Amino acid sequence: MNLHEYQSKLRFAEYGIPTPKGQVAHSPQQAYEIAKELGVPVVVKAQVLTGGRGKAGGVKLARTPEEAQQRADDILGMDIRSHKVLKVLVDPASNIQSEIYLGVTNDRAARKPLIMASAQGGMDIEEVNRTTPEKIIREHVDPFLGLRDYQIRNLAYGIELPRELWKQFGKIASGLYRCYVESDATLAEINPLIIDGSGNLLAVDGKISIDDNALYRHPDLAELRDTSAEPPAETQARAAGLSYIKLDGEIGCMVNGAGLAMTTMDMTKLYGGSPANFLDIGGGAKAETVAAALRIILADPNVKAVLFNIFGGITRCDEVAMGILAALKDIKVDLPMIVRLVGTNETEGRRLLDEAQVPHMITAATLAEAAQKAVTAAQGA
Amino acid sequence: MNLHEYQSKLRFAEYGIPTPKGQVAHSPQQAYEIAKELGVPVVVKAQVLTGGRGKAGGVKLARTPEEAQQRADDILGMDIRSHKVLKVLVDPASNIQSEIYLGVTNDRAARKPLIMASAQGGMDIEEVNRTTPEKIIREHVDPFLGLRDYQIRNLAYGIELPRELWKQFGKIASGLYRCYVESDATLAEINPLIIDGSGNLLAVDGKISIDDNALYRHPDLAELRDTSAEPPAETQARAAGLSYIKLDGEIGCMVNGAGLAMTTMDMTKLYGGSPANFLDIGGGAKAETVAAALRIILADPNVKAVLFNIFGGITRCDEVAMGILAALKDIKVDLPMIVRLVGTNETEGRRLLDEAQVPHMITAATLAEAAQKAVTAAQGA
Amino acid sequence: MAILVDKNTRLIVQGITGREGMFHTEQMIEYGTNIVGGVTPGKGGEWALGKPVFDTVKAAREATGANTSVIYVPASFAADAMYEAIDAGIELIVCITEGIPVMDMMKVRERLDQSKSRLLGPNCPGLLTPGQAKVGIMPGHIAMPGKVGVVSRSGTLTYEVVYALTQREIGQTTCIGIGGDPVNGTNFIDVLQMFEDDPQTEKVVLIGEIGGTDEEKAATFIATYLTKPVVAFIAGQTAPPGRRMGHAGAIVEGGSGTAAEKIAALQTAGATVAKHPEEIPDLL
Amino acid sequence: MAILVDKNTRLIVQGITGREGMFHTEQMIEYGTNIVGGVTPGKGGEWALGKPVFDTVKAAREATGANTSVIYVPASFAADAMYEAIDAGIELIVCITEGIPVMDMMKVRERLDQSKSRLLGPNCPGLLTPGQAKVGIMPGHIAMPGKVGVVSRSGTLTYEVVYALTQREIGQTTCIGIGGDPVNGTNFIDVLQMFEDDPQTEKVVLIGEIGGTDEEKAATFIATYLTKPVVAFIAGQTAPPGRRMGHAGAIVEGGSGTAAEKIAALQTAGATVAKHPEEIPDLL
Repeated sequence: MNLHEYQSKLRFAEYGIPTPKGQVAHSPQQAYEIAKELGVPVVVKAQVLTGGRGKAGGVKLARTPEEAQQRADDILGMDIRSHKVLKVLVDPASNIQSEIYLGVTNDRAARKPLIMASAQGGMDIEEVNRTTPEKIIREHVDPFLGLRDYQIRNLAYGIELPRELWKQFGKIASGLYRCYVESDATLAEINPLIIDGSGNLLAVDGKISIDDNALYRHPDLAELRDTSAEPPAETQARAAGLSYIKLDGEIGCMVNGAGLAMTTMDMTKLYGGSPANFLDIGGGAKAETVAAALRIILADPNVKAVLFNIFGGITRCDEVAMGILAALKDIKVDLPMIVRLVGTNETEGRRLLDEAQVPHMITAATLAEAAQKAVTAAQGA
Repeated sequence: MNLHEYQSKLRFAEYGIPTPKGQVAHSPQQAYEIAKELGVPVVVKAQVLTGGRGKAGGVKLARTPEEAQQRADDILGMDIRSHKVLKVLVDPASNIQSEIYLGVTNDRAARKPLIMASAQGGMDIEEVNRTTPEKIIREHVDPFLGLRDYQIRNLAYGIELPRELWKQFGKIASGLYRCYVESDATLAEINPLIIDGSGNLLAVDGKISIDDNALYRHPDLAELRDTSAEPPAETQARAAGLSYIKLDGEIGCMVNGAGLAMTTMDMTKLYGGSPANFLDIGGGAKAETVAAALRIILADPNVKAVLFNIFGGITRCDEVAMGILAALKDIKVDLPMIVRLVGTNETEGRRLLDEAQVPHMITAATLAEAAQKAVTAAQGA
Repeated sequence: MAILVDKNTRLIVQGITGREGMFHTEQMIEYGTNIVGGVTPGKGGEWALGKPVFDTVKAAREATGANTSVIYVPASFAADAMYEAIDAGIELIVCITEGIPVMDMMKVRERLDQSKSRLLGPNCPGLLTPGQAKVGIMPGHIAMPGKVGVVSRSGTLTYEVVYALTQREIGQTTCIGIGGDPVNGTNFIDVLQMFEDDPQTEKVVLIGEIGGTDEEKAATFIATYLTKPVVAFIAGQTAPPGRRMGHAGAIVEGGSGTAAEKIAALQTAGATVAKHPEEIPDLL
Repeated sequence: MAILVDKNTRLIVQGITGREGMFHTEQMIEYGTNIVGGVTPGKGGEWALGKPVFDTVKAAREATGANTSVIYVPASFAADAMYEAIDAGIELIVCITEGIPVMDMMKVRERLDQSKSRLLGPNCPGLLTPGQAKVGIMPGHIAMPGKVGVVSRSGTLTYEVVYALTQREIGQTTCIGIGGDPVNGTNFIDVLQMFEDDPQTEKVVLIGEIGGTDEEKAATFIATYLTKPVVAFIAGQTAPPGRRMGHAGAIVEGGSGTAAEKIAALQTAGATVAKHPEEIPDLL
């Protein structure tokens, strides 16, 4: 789960990290008032859960409250990489002397948290990594010991931070690490951490991503989830415990397991079709889950055929069959449904479906057969 | 630093461990009032920082408030292993069905915390350890992971605790471990942890010892130190940063380093004398420290001679010499002082002493010579 | 021969009396796996599916001589279950549980590295040595004994591949799902080495997916150490690009983890890469 | 020959600009120890006693090729200093600092066991190879080169013994104070093994004291593995009995750690036990 910039910075502030004293506006008028209260110049920044915001024109400087209002009007309602902008952050503009990168993330390969800093922060940090990786100083953190003072000094020394800023930097780095740990974050990043006009460090932009698996122990963070800009189907899917991503194709896919779901999508493509979605019903999915999944797929008007590919392991085919039948009681389906059930309790599952004699239902034995039939059915529909 | 039983139990209670609702009395009248308020029977328990309290008659049952008053009168003022009883704890008497031992300590050999439990708690637990050590269930705790639930189950299973008490026991064991960690304790022990008349667990007696080296980060615990029953010299010594233990002999010893101090004591004994104290002035001791040490030694009326044995490493002989001279400015010494200074800056140290021409001061080159001269001087004094 | 589990495996089930634990224990027993007991705290002394239940892994191991454990407990208890198995000296720990926070796994992994235990998973389907032992949740009937080693990061996709092999009467030595979590116990390279060392395994099937760099590392290992032929498949060629936020991930992982990159790495290493799972039997 | 430190030691001083660090650095330089630099956070780039000061151990090691570090920082910073030295790959870390909480040391020790570093101390006088290197706080002039290895749990008592040896012209290979803290880095057995392996060491002097069971363990090691003669001394024969509270300590440690028990164990192991330190030269 990703937090907005403004949410991230509020959380950073709780950990003693200095951040600009901006506020969120939902309307141009609000942006005007905030700018007036803060004093100008201000920066008006789109709050969307995607990258590339700056290049898309979602970040603008304003020298007067009226200009802030105008910029907010420009930005609110923008579409940035399919995300609609519903909020802007109005921050006092900073006098940037220098841009530092500081981030903590999980290093899968080392299986440890990794904290990284670079004197060359800002939007081009990935380019720095490609061309001069030695300019990014890296310290692996022992998850039991936490970030040690000497590691912070290694970073400060490595990025040649002016000595008079070491103390501030130490407070920020240890705050960021604590924020990462106590949020069960997979990413906590300040970019840029600037040296401002008065020679102090300030976290001008930041991002936090939370480990979805750990949200159960962070109810306060779970509440920060912003679903306002995401497709309603994704919100519904999450509520039902499904992993769903909407795509542009015509074949609705319901599969158990992410790898098999991706393979099923790949195969519709291989046979000339196109998947309407990624949908993993997960392990051990029950009838209600399957029913919810089916409702979400059928709500997509592009869908011309539904492909069920269930290979039973922890998920039992009879449960899937019951789920399909339960969903079909509520929803009238005129589309062809191609069903492939293999694995645990497959005999019981198939028998249930056969006995129900559902119209438009086609069965398939292999994945290739199922994909081909789905593509054909979708083209014929 | 050791905590009293009542202090330990108050701290246990902060960690959710059930303890009797007793109170401390400083007078027999107070004991009467507490007993009246709590209801009888009660147990009146001497609060002294030493073991063997029960055998010395420091723990008594009382069936009426009057009897509680009487017992408190008996116990207050008692001398238990050289500790004067100044307080008693008046606890409601418990109906003891079963006595369990539960303790956490540092295992030096394994270099890990160790939690131990036994179904055969009570005063004879050390005997259980000698004769049937397998009846004490031991779990080493990873200091980074802390006590895990499965380890508590290993203990509960190992001591054959009735299943209905596992949940209570789990709460108590994890509370005790947290208490141990968050107190920087070297020992946190409940003995006995009883099963009471209503079938519940209750921590009837307990002890906590705090790592003196960690007191700097526990100012709240440092304040719990009870110096009321200890010799004033020991309190003064602690304030001066000295390690001092009063003994019964006639040769006052001032030595740097615990091992050398013990050896110096051993050698006075070897040559027919007897040490008046153990006193380690520590590493890097300054003039003021030495002066304070000298004052403490000279305050002991048994002392007939003072033996200085300083081998300079981190402690510099010139500082020791200055300390001796500084102390001698304030205090008139009529006793023979035997001084041996060797090691770092020994030349400067000896020169300072020689130049001062202190009366009654005898120098020695070797430890044997110093010890012999001290014994002779003490016998002649 | 086989790797990791066989007829001599002495398996206990952590969470045996739970819904999933019970269901899959029954399936494992049916398959002939040598289950010697189960663990459910507070239910020691009871019996489940004819197997003795213990309160602790230690007690279970002492009573049964178990050398392998399979974990079906909920995510919030899974780390404790793994520590318990490590501490009790279980040699192979198979953790089926999904949804374990990555911070928990970084810590478990630390302790694991200091122990003599091997972990498979978490968030994995377990493993299966056809005709001998099934540990986890793979459907047993889709496999048959033979000479192909199968290793996969995916769950159900593994079944798909094994099923395809069996239908063409290409048997397997052992089929292993290492799980898809970012931090896990056993990785591709560990398993490839075991297949290399197993005299009965003649060929290897590797099933990867987009994300991370495990397939690229496996490719390097294949090129350098593996003498046996490898057929691979990578899922996710049509997956939309990730929604990764921030820069840290890109800095740490370098490559973007696309299917195309992984396929190229494996082909360069000499592996044959299948277009779809059911094509794998033809390529072996 | 000698053990642990010699002419080739490349030493850095952690806390070089502190009062004690500065004083003893001067003494170590005077003795001829090869000090290549020092570390004081925030003072990198300065010079102290003619040696370059660095902000971090990592930077010091990179610039100087240091292989040994000696720590003089206050107790509340000492754990961090040790972690830093371990992390920077320092081979021998000598921690002089006293008063470190035992919980801190249990954690440091855990990390140490996973590293390639050796720790001597904390709360120890360090070590000295006469005529070659002095690392710590032992007075240098009391020692002379020779063939006796000295190992001690005590600080100043070690000097006493070394001084007694030197006055009788019995030289030493290396003199080592392992420190008296309950949890430390290097113990008697480690050092005895090193003396056993050192061809120049012909005899060993071991100095123990009451408390704990380290001397008993050393006795077992001497009886089983040591071929070289050992003369021992145990301090604390007249010490009053400890004021130990509670039972846990007694349960864990078994024996009561008295001088008599330790002397008996050492004598049974074949060591000669001296009555007082100045008697040791006679017994060698």
